[in-house]
Amino acid sequence: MYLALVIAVLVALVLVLTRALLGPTIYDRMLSVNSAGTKVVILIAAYGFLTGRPDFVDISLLYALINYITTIAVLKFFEYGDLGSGAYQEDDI
Amino acid sequence: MNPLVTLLPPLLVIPFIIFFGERQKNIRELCIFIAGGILLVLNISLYQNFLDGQTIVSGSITLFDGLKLYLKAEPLGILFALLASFLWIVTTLYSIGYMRGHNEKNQTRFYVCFAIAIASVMAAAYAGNLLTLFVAYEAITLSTFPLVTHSGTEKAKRAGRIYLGVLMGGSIVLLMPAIIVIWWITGSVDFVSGGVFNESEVSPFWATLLLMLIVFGTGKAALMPFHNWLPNAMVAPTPVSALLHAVAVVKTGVFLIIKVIVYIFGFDFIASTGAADILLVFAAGTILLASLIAMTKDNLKERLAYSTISQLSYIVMAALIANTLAAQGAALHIVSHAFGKITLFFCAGAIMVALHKKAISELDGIGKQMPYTMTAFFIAAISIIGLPPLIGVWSKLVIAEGAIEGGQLWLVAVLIISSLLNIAYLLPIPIRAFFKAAPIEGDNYQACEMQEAPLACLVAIAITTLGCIVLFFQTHTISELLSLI
Amino acid sequence: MFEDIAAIEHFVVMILLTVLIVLTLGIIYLKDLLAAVILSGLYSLVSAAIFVAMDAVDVAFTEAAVGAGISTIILLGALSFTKREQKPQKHNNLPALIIVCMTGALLIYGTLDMPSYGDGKSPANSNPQLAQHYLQKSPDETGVPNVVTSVLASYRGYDTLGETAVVFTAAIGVLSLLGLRRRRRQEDPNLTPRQRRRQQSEDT
Amino acid sequence: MEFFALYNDWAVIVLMMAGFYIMIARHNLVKKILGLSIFQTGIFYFYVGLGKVDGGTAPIFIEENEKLTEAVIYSNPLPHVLILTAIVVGVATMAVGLALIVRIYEKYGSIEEDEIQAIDEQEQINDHNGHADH
Amino acid sequence: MNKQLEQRHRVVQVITKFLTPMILLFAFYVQFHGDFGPGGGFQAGVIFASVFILHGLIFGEGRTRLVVTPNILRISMSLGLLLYAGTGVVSLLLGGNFLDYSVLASDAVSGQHWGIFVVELGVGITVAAVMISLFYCFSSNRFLDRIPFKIQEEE
Amino acid sequence: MPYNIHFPALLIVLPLMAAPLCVIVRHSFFSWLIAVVVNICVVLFSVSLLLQVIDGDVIRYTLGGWAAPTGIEYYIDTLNAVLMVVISIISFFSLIYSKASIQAEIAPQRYYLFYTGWLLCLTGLLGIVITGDAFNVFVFLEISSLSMYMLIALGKERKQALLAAFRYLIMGSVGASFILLGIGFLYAATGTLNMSDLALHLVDADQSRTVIVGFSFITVGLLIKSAIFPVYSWLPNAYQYAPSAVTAFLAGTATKVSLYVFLRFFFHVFGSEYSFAEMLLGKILMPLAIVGFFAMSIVAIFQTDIRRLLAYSSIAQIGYMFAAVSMATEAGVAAGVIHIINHAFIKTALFIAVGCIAYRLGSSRIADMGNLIALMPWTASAFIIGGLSLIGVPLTAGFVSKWYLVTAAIDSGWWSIAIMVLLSSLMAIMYIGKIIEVFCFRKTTENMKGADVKEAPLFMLIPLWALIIISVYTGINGSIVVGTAELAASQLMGGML
Repeated sequence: MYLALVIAVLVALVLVLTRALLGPTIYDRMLSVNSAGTKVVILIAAYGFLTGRPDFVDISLLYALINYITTIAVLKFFEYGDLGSGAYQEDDI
Repeated sequence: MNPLVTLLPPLLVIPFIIFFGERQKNIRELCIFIAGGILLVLNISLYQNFLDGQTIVSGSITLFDGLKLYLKAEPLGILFALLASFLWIVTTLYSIGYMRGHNEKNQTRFYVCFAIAIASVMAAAYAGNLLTLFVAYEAITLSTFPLVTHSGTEKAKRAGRIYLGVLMGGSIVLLMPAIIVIWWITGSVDFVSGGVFNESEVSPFWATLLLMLIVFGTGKAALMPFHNWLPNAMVAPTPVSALLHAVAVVKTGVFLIIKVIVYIFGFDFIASTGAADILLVFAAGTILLASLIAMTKDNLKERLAYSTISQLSYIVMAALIANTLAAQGAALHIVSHAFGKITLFFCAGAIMVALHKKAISELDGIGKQMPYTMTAFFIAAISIIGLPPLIGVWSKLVIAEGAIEGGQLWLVAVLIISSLLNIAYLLPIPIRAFFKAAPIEGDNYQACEMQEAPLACLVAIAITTLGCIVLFFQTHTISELLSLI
Repeated sequence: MFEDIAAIEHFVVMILLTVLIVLTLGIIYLKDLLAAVILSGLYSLVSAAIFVAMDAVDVAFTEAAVGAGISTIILLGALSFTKREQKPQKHNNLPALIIVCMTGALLIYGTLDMPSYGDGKSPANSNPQLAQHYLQKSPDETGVPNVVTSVLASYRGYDTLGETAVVFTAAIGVLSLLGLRRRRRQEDPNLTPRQRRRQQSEDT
Repeated sequence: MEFFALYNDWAVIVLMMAGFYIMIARHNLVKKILGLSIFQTGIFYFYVGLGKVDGGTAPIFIEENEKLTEAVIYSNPLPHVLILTAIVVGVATMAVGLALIVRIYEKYGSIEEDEIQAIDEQEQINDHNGHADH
Repeated sequence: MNKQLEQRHRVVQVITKFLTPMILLFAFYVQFHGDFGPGGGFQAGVIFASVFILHGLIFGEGRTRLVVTPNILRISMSLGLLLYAGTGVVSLLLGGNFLDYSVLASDAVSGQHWGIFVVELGVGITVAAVMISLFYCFSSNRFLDRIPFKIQEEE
Repeated sequence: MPYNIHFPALLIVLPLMAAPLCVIVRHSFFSWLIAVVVNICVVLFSVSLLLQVIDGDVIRYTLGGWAAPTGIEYYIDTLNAVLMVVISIISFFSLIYSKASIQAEIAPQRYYLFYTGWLLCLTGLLGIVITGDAFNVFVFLEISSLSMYMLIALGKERKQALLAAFRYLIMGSVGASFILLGIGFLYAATGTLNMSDLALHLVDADQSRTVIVGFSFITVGLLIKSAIFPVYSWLPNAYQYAPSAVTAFLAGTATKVSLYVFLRFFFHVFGSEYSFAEMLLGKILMPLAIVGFFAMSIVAIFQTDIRRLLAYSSIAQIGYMFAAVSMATEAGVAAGVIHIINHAFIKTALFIAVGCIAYRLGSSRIADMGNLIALMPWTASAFIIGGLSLIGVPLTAGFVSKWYLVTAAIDSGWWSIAIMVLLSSLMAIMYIGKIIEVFCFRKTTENMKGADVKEAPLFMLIPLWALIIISVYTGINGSIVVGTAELAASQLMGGML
């Protein structure tokens, strides 16, 4: 059951990866990397259950978080060429 | 008495030299005289003590692994120290005249380095073991390096480079490993009469190699092909050439070789292994070759330099014959050549100061302008050639006897040929001076007037010339000392 | 049953390693550094998955947080100060290739004699004073069920002290190089003189 | 099984060497740093692979578990600890390296090693000429 | 323009604000549960830092600086290391060897437990502070706040 | 309980704790003061440790109270005790020197970072030397390396310093990664990380290919770290462009520490039998070392920048050390250790002297240093003494090392090595002679006329002359260094306890 899941996720991962490598635009890569991250999250959770260590869900959680932050960072870099800018916060500060 | 005290006068005078500096030249030079006088007195009293049968040895510093530095007086060293300290005074006298007459710059540095060099020579003379001698040897190289490059011209710097390269390079690349090997084989670098080697330890091949390392590594002995530095170093002020490159520096080189042969290898060892045979050829070759080159040189100081190379090889050769008589001859030749050659250099310097002439071809007829100088030159030249009644004759004679005793008859032939060569390159100079007419053209109309060097120079020249003569009659004192080897 | 799980583990690791190799090739060939950085982020995520498959959950945790998170972010930060493009590089560096191939061959030579992957009897896994000691005595000696934590903080606590010092050193290094204060911006023609002055005062 | 094990070993080596290659062959400084991190990741697999025990599980003690009650095998925790340290070292090196790159870019205006080298050499020549003028 | 931009990122901002406490909680969980599950001081530090990094990304680094000032970072990264080394020194003063936690409490095991706890805390503090300051160093140093920046052209 | 039982731990922890303290204090003078005070303590601790082990004892200090292979331990014998003394003394003097020198080189608001980095570097170097655990070597190697990259890059206006630091970082990371990989292979073969334990296990396993490969990787990694001939490229730039105090510190310690690790691994862990008889390490290293000291001496002659010249000379000197060690005899190792110690003091002194000169002159080009003996007599004469020591003139420390090097070479029948060493001294004469000539006989150049060149500040001269006096003293009374080095060598060759 979990085994099938693991294999399926692996297949999906490989598919997503081709897009990341071939992706003509940066958006393709970004998107595929993001979804590859999601695949990895599922993979680890599934793997944890497969080998009988459900507490590995912690790790999946972290992955999801990191994936989110990384994606935000890349997008921000992409849009503004800069990570820490907050110019649009003018009136907030 | 501690031989270490002989280092003190030249070292203690340095602060005074620096203190008085250029401002009070007279006091500065007075200080040097006083120091020289004290040094001479100390050396003489050491000599007396030694004759009284005392062992004269200083405390030792242990470097590492049982290697020690210490001073110890023995006949050769005492002779050398006496010679150097006496000539220091004379040279100081001379250099007062010369340096002032020549308006040299940086006189203070000159005198300081000079004093350090003399101190090092004292250390070399009384060195108790080979390592101490080596240290002193290096100290002499370093302290005389600024003297060679004194004028600071491009030529002087080049000479300095060659000087440092050959002397220090030779000593570190050749001499130091030789010392290390000696230490490694025998576990001792002390000077012991009869030598520290025995035949079972070292094969003839290695013995030859070791001896070659030492003789060639001692660049100061200027054995060909390591002679190149000496003619180059002649850019130095003449007092330097005179004292250091006729007496102190080069003599330290041959002194080292004599000491090694007498006290490290031992005559028997050299005789039985035949270690010196090849080197004798080198030495003989240098004697003849340098004489021949000397004949081609027109620059007076350069000719004298080649003459020095040739004469040094007499001493090396005598040492290499390896018997007592020859060794005594070698030591005697150190003295005789010192007096002779220093006089010649003094004269060359005097000519330079008085007439600004350097080339031999310019010297025609100067006998009238500088009669005293040229007379002294003539006497010294005869001494070098080896004619009585001058000291030079004894040393050549003793060396020849030694050669005969050592069964090396061909060396006697070499001596004779080289004496002829000496005549050929030295005598023409006074002959030109006295018997050739001065060139008339140009502004040399004054050529008939006397135009001698400063008085200080003349006095110095007179003293050394007298030395050549007096010592002829006093040789027994030296032989007495040397018989204690 | 163990056999099965082991096979699955091996299989998963194998697939993921292949993925990594493909990613690495991508990083080598991509000229767009941003894309390379994105791929390296993915690389870290995948490699973290491999660590999970290799039972090294703590390592996976760290690799995800550091490799995928922090590294990517500071790489992006560095890119934002520099350039996004890599200059095309014409010649392939033959000496480098030779060195790399030799090193690789040496490594392969070395692995031939090594205990095979997953061997419980290998010296490393059976050493009674290290691996086995930790696994058997750790709960009694330290009362911590996570053996990695107990080894990290106690048995080899000194290493971890060093590790903390390394992190600290890196921070000091970056601080000294970049500084926590605002730094000079690239010359911007739009700045008013007043702004420029303010900037200069903040720069120092 | 044999094949898997061997494949894994070799794949790790390929990774390491790919990273090493980037480090020494690419001129782009950022790429070099990326190469370094790939190289180091390869080493991490190598270490962690040493500690893997077939059928084992992560070295965190399980109190009760239906599946693995008999005798739980744990993987070797020591390589994990070592690698934790090494990862931290890796990121530390990377941070310092990147900070250097930023500064280098500021000063030279380039992050390509060959360009920077050219700039440096040019400057040295200028400097030399400048001194020779005196 | 500023107003518009703010509007454009409203979703992310809200999500971030919503996530922040949860991530912080997760960080504390990883820190203090590290003895029992995967994780420990280092990982917790990074997660803790990632909250601020996320904040900085979304709201601008300038604003994060108001929350966590460089001085706090500087001091806390030092204190973390001092805490770790200090634990070692305390155990040394109490008669054990350096870093020997057994002497920290009445019995060896709980001493170890305490030691590991404190040490991990030190690691966590240092790592969190270091990671945040790395983020500060590598972000937005080129452009001052409040000065409109040019959006980089896509090539 | 004797009071000094915890000295080994304090030796490392004090500078480690002082580093964050400097960051908290964040004041240029007080951070310097902290660094100096801590450094004095470190000197005292290391001297006390040396005195404890000088009779041939070995101190083993278990960290965390876990016995050796399970936990990490310090392993202190004569070799590393004496190295710690050298490192801490050099650090101390360079630190005092740095007080004045960094004013011209580093922005004032970064002083505290400078001293923090310095303390961390000191911690790293001492940590490498003191530890008995193979992996721990890697950790502390990275502490020292990272802080070195930072210190090198700190120079104010030198952009080349940044590039030098980056190149060093790449090379250093490759080296460190190789070492890490090598340790991994050893761990795979033996299952242990403790050096003494490794030595025991390797006796059974030493035919295995795993060990051979581990051996090779550690060798290559250490060679890169110690900048031996073909992999030296990072060193000249790093030494030339780093702040002068840093150069002085690094030149005396960094490569020496790598060399120490080399000795520790190959004689202690692998055993000289394995390293040199079976793996033919000597046959590989010896040519490298010889080419190294020859080629680098020649390169040094042609340098126009005095720091670069000294940097190349350093590489050449490392060649000597490797040549000595590669003989794999007790005398050879002793000669290597003697040279490590002596050269550390000499090179640091020389770099400090150069720093003083550059401080006043604003230039480190040799051509600009005309007539320095008159302008800066104390500095110039210190430099000359140091230079003579580098040549190996008697009564200096260099003579002692050269003497032992040649004796060791002759002892083990490597006549050719002895000759090579001496020939390359000729080149040392050339490049030092070149500088001396400029110092003494060249006139002040035009572009230096305007500069107000006078004697360096007293604060710089004191450490300079202290180091010169140390090196001359060890040249005159060499038995201290020689005795310790011989003891260290015999312990090292005698294998493990």
